[in-house]
Amino acid sequence: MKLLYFATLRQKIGTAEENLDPPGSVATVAQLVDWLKTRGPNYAAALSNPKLVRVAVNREYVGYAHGVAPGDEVALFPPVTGG
Amino acid sequence: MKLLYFATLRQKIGTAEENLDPPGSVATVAQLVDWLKTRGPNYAAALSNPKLVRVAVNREYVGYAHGVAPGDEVALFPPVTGG
Amino acid sequence: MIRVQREDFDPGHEIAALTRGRSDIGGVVSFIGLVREMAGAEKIKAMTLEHYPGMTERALEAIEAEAKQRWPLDAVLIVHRYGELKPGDRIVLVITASAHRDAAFDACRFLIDWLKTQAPFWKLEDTESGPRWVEAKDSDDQAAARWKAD
Amino acid sequence: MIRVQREDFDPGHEIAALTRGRSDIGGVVSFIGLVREMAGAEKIKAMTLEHYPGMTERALEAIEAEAKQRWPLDAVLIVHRYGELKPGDRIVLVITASAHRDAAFDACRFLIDWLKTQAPFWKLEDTESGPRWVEAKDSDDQAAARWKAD
Repeated sequence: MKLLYFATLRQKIGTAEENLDPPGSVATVAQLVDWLKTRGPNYAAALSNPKLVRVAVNREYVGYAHGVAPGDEVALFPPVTGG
Repeated sequence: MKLLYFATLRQKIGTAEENLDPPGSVATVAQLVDWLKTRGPNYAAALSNPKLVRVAVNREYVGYAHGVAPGDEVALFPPVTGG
Repeated sequence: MIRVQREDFDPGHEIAALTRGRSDIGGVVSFIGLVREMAGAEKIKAMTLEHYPGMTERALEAIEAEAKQRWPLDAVLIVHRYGELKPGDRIVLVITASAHRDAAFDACRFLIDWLKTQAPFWKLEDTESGPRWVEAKDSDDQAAARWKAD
Repeated sequence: MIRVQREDFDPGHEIAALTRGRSDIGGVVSFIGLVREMAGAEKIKAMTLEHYPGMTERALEAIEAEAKQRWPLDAVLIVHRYGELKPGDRIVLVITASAHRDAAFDACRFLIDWLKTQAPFWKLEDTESGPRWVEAKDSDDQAAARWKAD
């Protein structure tokens, strides 16, 4: 699974992109985020407030209940501030 | 008094501008319009429908109750269609 | 700022001139009105815009002043043409600039709505079946009226 | 049409390109967003716009499609920049063209409101007291939400 982080999340986690193999029990966005938080204090800090974490799976916005699969591109980022 | 006519009113009356001396009894826009209508069938036709006659005195929109005086510039025209 | 002119205008040039050297403007909204070829079911060949020189400028200035009083605007420009125009030609340009986009949008819309019902211009269309004065639209009166309820 | 680019754009050129040779367009509305020098009480020296290449284009195309479905539009253009910008620089351009000005105004405002809450861009301000990520504004969420009630 390809993980992408943007803006504050990228800075807090310390990388823009990584390839990870979450355990088979990770089937939804919510489970993925919970699993990521166990990977270190940087992840835990970046992902602590779900209000400040938006998720896109394969470049489409999704909610926390959305499924994730090994081949997916999953992006985590704060609320957007363009325009 | 300087009278100006625009658009359909100018075409119906047959002139764009004229200097007139209304009788002393003409003190308001309403009285002026009534007096103009007596000047000929072209005036009567142009001014017959008050909904289609807008008035400006000295380049400011006014209502029919507004006063008119000998030195005024009085313009009569249909509802505007710019923009 | 307002201008009433026979010549065409360059929207990009006007927008650039209004914002040049400014770093306090967050949003610029512009409206450009163009001559449409179809007037209802009829094709028009040309359009002549008559106006009331002297009063037109006063009316546009009054509308501009009203907008500046209602919204926090950094800059306003109204340019309105008169004379003969062809389908596709530019008629009117309204630009509003503000620190906040809602103010710029509201003011630009207010200006064009008011201009349509207040500025002394009259359109004579040269259609295939002859010349015809454009009639004022109820929808324009309604559009202008919505700003009075505020 | 949408474009995501590092380079500046020329609003006048884009408006002209969108309307050239067309005589069915009655009104063109454009919005230009600029970098403001003051971010609250702090002066900014520069701003860096980060985005999500690939998803940004998709999000803008989806927003454009939504606008075209809601309003009778003859043409739409969205241009959004990324990378480093200075105060006074152009960030975003939205142009809508329609036979009717109300449609052009509503669609333009909808596009910029949605873009602010949906397009994956993030602003990093370089202020006098150091770099700072811009936080999403409740007012932008509310502006976007007003289009949902329709």
